[in-house]
Amino acid sequence: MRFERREHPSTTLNLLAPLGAVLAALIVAGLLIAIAGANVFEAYGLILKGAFGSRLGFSETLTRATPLILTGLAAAVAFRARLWNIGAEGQFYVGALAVAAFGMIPAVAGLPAPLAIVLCLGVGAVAGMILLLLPLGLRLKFGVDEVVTSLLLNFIAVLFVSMMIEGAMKDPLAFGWPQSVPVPDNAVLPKLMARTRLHAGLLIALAMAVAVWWLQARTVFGMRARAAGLSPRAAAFAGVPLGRTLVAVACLSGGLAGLAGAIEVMGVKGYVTTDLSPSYGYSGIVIAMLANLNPIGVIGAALFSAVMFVGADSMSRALGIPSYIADVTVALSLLTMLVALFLTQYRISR
Amino acid sequence: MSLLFDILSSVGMWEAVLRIATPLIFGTLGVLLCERVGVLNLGIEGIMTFGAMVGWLTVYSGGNLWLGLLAAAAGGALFGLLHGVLTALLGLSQHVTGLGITLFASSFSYFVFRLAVPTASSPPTVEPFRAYPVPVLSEIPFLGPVLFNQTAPTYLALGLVAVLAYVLYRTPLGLAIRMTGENPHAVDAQGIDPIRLRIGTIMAGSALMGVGGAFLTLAAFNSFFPTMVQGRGWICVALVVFALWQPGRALLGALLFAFFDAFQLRLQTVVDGVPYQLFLMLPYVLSIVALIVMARRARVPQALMQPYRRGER
Amino acid sequence: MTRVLELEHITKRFGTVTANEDVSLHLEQGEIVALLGENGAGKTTLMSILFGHYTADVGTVRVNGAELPPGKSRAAIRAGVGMVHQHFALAPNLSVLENVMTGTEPLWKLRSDRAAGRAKLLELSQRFGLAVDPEARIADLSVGECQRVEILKALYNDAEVLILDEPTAVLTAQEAESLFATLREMAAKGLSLIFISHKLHEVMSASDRVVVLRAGKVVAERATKATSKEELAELMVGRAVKRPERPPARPGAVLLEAVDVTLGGKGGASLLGISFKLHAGETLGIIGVSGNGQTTLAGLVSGLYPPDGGALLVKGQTPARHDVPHAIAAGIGRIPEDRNVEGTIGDMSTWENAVLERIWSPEFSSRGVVKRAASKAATEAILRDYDVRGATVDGRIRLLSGGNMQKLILGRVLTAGPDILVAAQPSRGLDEGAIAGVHERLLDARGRGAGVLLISEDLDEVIALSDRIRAIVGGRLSPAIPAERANAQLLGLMMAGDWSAAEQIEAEAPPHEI
Amino acid sequence: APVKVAGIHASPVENAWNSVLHAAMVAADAEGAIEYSFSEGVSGTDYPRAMREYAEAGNVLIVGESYAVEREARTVAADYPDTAFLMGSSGEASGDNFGVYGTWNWEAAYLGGMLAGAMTKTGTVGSVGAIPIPEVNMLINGFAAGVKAVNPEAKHLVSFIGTFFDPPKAREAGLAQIDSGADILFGERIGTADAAQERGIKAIGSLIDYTPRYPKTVFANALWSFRPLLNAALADAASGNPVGKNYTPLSLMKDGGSDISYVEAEVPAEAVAKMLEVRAAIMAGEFEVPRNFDEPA
Ligand SMILES: Nc1ncnc2c1ncn2[C@@H]1O[C@H](COP(=O)(O)OP(=O)(O)OP(=O)(O)O)[C@@H](O)[C@H]1O
Ligand SMILES: Nc1ncnc2c1ncn2[C@@H]1O[C@H](COP(=O)(O)OP(=O)(O)OP(=O)(O)O)[C@@H](O)[C@H]1O
Ligand SMILES: [Mg+2]
Ligand SMILES: [Mg+2]
Repeated sequence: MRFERREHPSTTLNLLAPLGAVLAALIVAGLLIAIAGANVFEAYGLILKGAFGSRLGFSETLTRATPLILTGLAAAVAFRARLWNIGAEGQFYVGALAVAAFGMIPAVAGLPAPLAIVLCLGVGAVAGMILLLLPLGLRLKFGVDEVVTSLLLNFIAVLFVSMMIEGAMKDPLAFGWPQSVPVPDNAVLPKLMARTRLHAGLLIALAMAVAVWWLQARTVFGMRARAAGLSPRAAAFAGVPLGRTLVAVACLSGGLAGLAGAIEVMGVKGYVTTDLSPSYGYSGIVIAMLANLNPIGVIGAALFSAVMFVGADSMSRALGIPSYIADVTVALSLLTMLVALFLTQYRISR
Repeated sequence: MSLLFDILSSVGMWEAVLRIATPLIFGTLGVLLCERVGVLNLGIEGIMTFGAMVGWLTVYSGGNLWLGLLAAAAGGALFGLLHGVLTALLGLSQHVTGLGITLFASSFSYFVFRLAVPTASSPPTVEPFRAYPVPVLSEIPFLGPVLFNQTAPTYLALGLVAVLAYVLYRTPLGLAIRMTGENPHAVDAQGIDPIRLRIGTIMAGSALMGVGGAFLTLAAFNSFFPTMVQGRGWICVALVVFALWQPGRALLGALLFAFFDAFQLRLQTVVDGVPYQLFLMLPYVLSIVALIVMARRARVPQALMQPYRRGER
Repeated sequence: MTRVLELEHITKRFGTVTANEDVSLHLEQGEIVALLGENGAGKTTLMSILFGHYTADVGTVRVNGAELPPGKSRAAIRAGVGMVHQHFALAPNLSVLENVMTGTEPLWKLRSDRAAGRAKLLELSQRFGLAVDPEARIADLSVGECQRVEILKALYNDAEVLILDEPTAVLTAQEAESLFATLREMAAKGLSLIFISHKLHEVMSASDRVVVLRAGKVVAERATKATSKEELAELMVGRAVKRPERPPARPGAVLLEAVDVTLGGKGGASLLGISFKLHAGETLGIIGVSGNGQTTLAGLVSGLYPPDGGALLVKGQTPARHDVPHAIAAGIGRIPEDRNVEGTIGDMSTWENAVLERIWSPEFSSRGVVKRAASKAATEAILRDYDVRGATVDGRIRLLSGGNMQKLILGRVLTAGPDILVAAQPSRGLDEGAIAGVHERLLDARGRGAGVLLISEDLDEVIALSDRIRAIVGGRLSPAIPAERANAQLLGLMMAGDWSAAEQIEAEAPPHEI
Repeated sequence: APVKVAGIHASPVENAWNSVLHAAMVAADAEGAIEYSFSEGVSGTDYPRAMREYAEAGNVLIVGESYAVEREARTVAADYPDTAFLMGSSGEASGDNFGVYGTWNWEAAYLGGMLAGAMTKTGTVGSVGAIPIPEVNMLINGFAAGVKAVNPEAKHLVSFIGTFFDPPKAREAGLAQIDSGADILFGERIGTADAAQERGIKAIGSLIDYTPRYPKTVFANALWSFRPLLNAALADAASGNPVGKNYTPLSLMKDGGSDISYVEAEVPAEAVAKMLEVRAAIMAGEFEVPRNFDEPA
């Protein structure tokens, strides 16, 4: 068996393959649902209903997609330049923590809301950047592989967050529970739908996706970053400043992940805890890949992942089967989607 | 100072080092095998979880402990096959596939566990591996209880280090594995199918990861519960770099990491006023420091993370 | 004579491309056959089928009369076929012995017999005069030594039929010479060989028989004695090929001047105080055995590394900054040594490859935004003007053959109208037709007044194109001699570091000012 | 018809604390009093959604823990005024439908401490806790106070494992304390007793009865029961009374929400007698065990 690259993937295939992937994932998940003793078709219906069928489901799906879009973009930007940022999870947390810390400055609470929001978003992004610049610095200076360092920094970041929210940043009004002081009211993102959790962060995430797309597809920076990723030697020969380009990429990637944390804390939770992220950082990596590292595709992949999760989670509650089925379904559809994407790009021959 | 001495001179401390190190040794050897053949396996965290679950479930439903380890190995190998097909055969991105497998294997384990053990007030237990004092040797003062009063899987882990080193450096198979990690085209040109070799090696490595997970439920503890692997898999990924992809150093790295873990637990009980998170950070920070120190000498397998598709240029 | 190898009616298609069409070929014991053809003619594909790396759509392969199962390298190796690939198949971090022994023992054997392996390797290396150190790490070896390891690898597998795909593409003339001497000796000892080459003189001197492939089909077969370079070139390309003549030089002002430049080699040899001048309208050829500083010199002039000591003056001035964009802005055009590794980015589109090195210029971007339409139009023009075949503006450049890739590089460099042109190994790996095209372009550039710094290991090329010639040896430059005085023997002395004759020539007939 | 009750557990239901809730509701379901459905391992991010979904699915009472989501949980309750919520919380009740309760079995821990203090031979005991939050602190402080009450010289070691559910880690922490001389461990967290069992020393459990799981090792438990809380909230919900109040007092020993259990044969009689005296005093309201929410030193 051999695989040949399709130079001109067909449009029908591009449309059919993801459908096939979802189908395959649902069949396998259905098997598990059946083993758990529930009616499979009822379960499928409930997944759809859970994700779209109500105001609640719909808003929850979009709410969950918001941070995923941003962490997905963070991974996509970095991976394009072959900067293996596995640390979006940590960057997410320090982004969130930085916003909470910034909010503790008394003067911030007195700022007009739009200014406070913009400043907080900026602070979160910068914190994320710094956390990624560290492993990049180690790579550029000492040649340390950033896959491992950025991964390890996730644990350090979460422990650091834990230390801060039990220490200097602990909310004295939180009954001793380890959580940070809440962000001031003027930095809370406005809601998009009343009586739901959907907030303006979604619009920021969408805008970021477009901005990142434009940056990658239309600007000199985008072209250089891609060149540096695909072939450092050829890029250097063409005069691309490798170090500077990578630093810029790291700022963008870490910044987006930090922004995701900032937005989550400003839009949904209001304060930082150590379970702020159900692996948004790691999921972002998979989402970026599903999107083929295309920023616009990231929106679709994030939505897809959110639909699967929110839908399956709700289904598990409705049917009383173990709620872990939600993660199983998401993971399965991610894997089948990867294979489907592969098949759109390659054909199997003898 | 004398506190430090007390900690460092206690048999319990050093015994704990070896015990904490055991799952890391299995996991690290597993990652090492995969990377030696050119494939990053970030699926380890999930594979260890699955090994922990399957191993435990086997024993819980009446199998003996060794059968449990075997089941964990087989379960690991199964996910290794999946990882191998996706990365070695299809050439998909190794990061993403690995993370996807971690996501899948862990949630799948929890799901199966919940189906098998629907409801329980405290985690149901099995009779785990007990320490097996090696006759005579375990009577050596200090070293005896530390080294020779461990559970059987710990001895197995130590033995595996030697076996793996032998296989990698002294057998034709090991040479082919190392060659594939350096240049799959070269093995292909010598008539060995690098894709099959990769898949097989990933399966073997993942089997080790599964056993590492099972150690947690069958020796270190006696029950399974969700999230119990707690990032140990990721540590193994770091340890392999620290180990410069050599089994002997992998053992050293695992022991060193376990030393800091055991040490911080004990330090915590005697040192006041320092946030406990700092202690918990210690092993991770030291790993990064070690990576910096080692980086210059590291000889990364050249084909690591490079997909190989036959007949593609 | 016994027929050791027979390929019959081989056809192989990749998608819409027919790489081989009904190709039949045979090889007698002790014979050396040269396989000749343009880039992309299907030579590598044919050999890969023979070696079981690809499966043919139609056709059979017989070794010693027995048919080989398709697609099994292992079977080919067992049958005694050995292959030295176009791109080395070696693991840089492993030792020579390990590279050679991989796959030669049963995989499940409990212990690898290294002692026996080493003995066999040393015996072979002695018998065929291929000296190697079994314990040396591949990464520490020169290309010539790697080539030797590749051949030993095949011999170690008891190959009776040896296939070499462009074995000399990366070797120096001397290394190639000694390689062919070895090959002839091997043939005398009963081995049968097929080698692929674009270099006609090698084909003429080393082979017994020549098979010419064009567009996947065998177009001719000749006994080497009964043919000539000219005929082969014509058979290969399908028309008469003639390399262009060099018109007399009309040297002008000094464009580029190195004054006692020292530069620590970045992964290559260092430069230890070199000085030279390059004039408008002339070509200065730099010859030398690889590893003597060519790559570093090219990198210096290309703007990749600034000098550690001394100065590099462009049009009499030290550039404001020594980096690639400033070099290009100052009028330096750069043809890189390795078009696949440095010259192009395989997975980027043709247009991106065409404009990347000048993306900062107002022509291709403004305020950091790429002017896509203009960039694509410019690329379109290059494809047209430089006859780049098989390329589309938006297609991935990886799909181009070496010759066409080189044309694109020439195009992107020359359309900017550089005053100074650095051409490193400009025709390496190209076929006769493509080489003629490259030479023509270089001469054109010189003709319109550019100074050309030609760095090449191909002596014929340097003699044909240069006005003055220097040798680079151990990071130092020899005196310059006028091309008219150059001959193989003199150049050989210069490359070996014996510069007395060159000094004399320079003293008696300074080729305008040095 | 049985009323629909939903449980939302932040940890897997094996976690001792959750298992107390879970077991109470499973039992109520079995008796036909309620129709119980639950979600477990629900992260803080998903928690409010789970609450909303259960509310929309027509559950009459939703039981869970709002420690990590105090604010949002109250927002949700305000959005669903017709649903009753009973949440483990360190905060106050809110509105008519958001009731809270605490896990106040610290009195039992004090009594356990008295036993430990009397029984230690090395003069060192240890406690392994999750994270220093008030309810955990209160428990460990209660234990320590009990130890000190009978054995003022005794040394008390404290370790936190930094997470709520990681038995092997708790076990390692326990072993470390044994290495530091402790010969009785108070396991605020599951896993601690495994260390004791392995080294052949004694341990005290918390929340549930660990003795069957660790016979010969766990000789006493500071028990906590959820059923009184559940019943009270169900009764209020059924009779239309507001559920928005603090149910914590039902956790107290004198109300039957918590108690000590011990293995007669393994504890010296005089220690038991002394302990039972104090227990009686607590029951009678004559003695108040000091309540200390500060992080134990
Ligand atoms: N892996 C492949 N996939 C698709 N097409 C291929 C592949 N390999 C070769 N081809 C096609 O086969 C044709 C012959 O290629 P081949 O590599 O055999 O040429 P060649 O004669 O060896 O050229 P050169 O002298 O440049 O090495 C090419 O034109 C190309 O279109
Ligand atoms: N994946 C591919 N699909 C289609 N055609 C290919 C592919 N790879 C290579 N080719 C074709 O194969 C032919 C030969 O390619 P090859 O890389 O051997 O170039 P080359 O001329 O030999 O260059 P070099 O100087 O590196 O020897 C070219 O015509 C190219 O278009
Ligand atoms: Mg070729
Ligand atoms: Mg070629």
